[in-house]
Amino acid sequence: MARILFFGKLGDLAGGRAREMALPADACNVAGLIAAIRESDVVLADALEEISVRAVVNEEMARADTAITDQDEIAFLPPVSGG
Amino acid sequence: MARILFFGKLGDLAGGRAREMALPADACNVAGLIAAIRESDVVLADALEEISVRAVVNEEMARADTAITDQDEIAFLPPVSGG
Amino acid sequence: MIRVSEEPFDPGAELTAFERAADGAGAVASFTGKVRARAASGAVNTLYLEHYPGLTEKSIAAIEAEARERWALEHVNIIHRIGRLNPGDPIVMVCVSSAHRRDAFEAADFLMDYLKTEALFWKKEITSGDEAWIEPRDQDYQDAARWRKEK
Amino acid sequence: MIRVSEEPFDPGAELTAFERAADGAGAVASFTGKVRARAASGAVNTLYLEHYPGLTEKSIAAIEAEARERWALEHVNIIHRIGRLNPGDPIVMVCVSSAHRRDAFEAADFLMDYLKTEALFWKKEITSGDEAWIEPRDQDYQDAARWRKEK
Repeated sequence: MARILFFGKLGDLAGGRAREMALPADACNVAGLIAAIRESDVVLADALEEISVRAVVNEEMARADTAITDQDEIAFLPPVSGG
Repeated sequence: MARILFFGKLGDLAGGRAREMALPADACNVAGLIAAIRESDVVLADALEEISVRAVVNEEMARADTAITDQDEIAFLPPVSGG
Repeated sequence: MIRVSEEPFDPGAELTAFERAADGAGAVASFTGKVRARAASGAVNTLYLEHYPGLTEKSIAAIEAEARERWALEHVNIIHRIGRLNPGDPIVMVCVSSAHRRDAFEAADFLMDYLKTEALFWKKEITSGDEAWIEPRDQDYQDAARWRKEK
Repeated sequence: MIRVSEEPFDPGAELTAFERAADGAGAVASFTGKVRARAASGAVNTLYLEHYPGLTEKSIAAIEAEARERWALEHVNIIHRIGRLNPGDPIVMVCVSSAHRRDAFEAADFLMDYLKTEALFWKKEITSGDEAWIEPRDQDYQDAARWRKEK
């Protein structure tokens, strides 16, 4: 099971900060994961594709074509606001 | 008696921070005071005339021609170094 | 020292501890950011701060490393609250020591600008009956951009 | 609050007191300057600081007034030691609170630059067997001059 993390407003949209998810066979990269999420939640998938949202795989910055597997932690980060 | 104050290195040169002094009749301004001091202490008078030394009369910035009397407090301030 | 914690902290006590550790430095600059009593909407303001455990600390360490490349620093402490905060609570504190004061001032200023725009925190403003995730203001991005132009 | 005193002070305790007074401010910046352990000559360094009672406090009040004209400040504390100081002793501390952080940072920076070059203090450096009155470094005058150009 891949572990998917949603931060900030994305967590509210996803109904939770973390989700365990068996990746479908065709969800072999970040774009594929978002496509899989889109099948059940169009609003969340749209939010994940916003230009300001960054994807992180195993704590490294990722892109749409970054490969992922069921062993990975994939996080989606909206714009930060510390301090 | 006028009260003369010497700060920083000027106090060391004058041999004390403060001096009570009856002003001579012709010492009616700051330049006259320095001239009177010069009669007994050329080194101190030279130091008081350095361009970087500011004169203050009764806590107000003064110039060479600022008038003074026996009731006044005259202070000589070398460059400051706080902080 | 980087500390991300739900525990409230006391800026004065933190400065005391920092000064003890930074013994010998000529200059110590500190900055504390606190929860404002009122949100932009005017209502009483509480905050909820979320972070990404592990990666948030790494993002702060990267900011500190960049500051140390730019200025001659001795000690650096960065403390950041997470979780639920009340009006007046300190959110963030940076303490920087250096031999000369320009380094400490500029580094503290830089650290705060980057903590606002680069560190991995997400902040929700909670007022009576409403809540909203906050994004950096344009001013925050402009503040951070100053450092790219200057050096 | 302006305090010129022979009494040693504790920066952490001063920040605690300041934060209590500055309750409600979003931003607090502080700076502490301390006696370096070694003078330029390399010898152990103690300092003797002299002031002009009354006029020194006025000169600091004028610096604070200028800062308040330039930035939107809430509370300002300026503490300056006089008399004999030992290595590691805090000499000067400024604390500034404001609604937004740029005001607090810039005002603290400005206050320090002007305290170095405009406030009425005279500082003697005492090392084993030698003593010398210190004048501001060129860098100090350049730091203070920045504020005349910028605004």
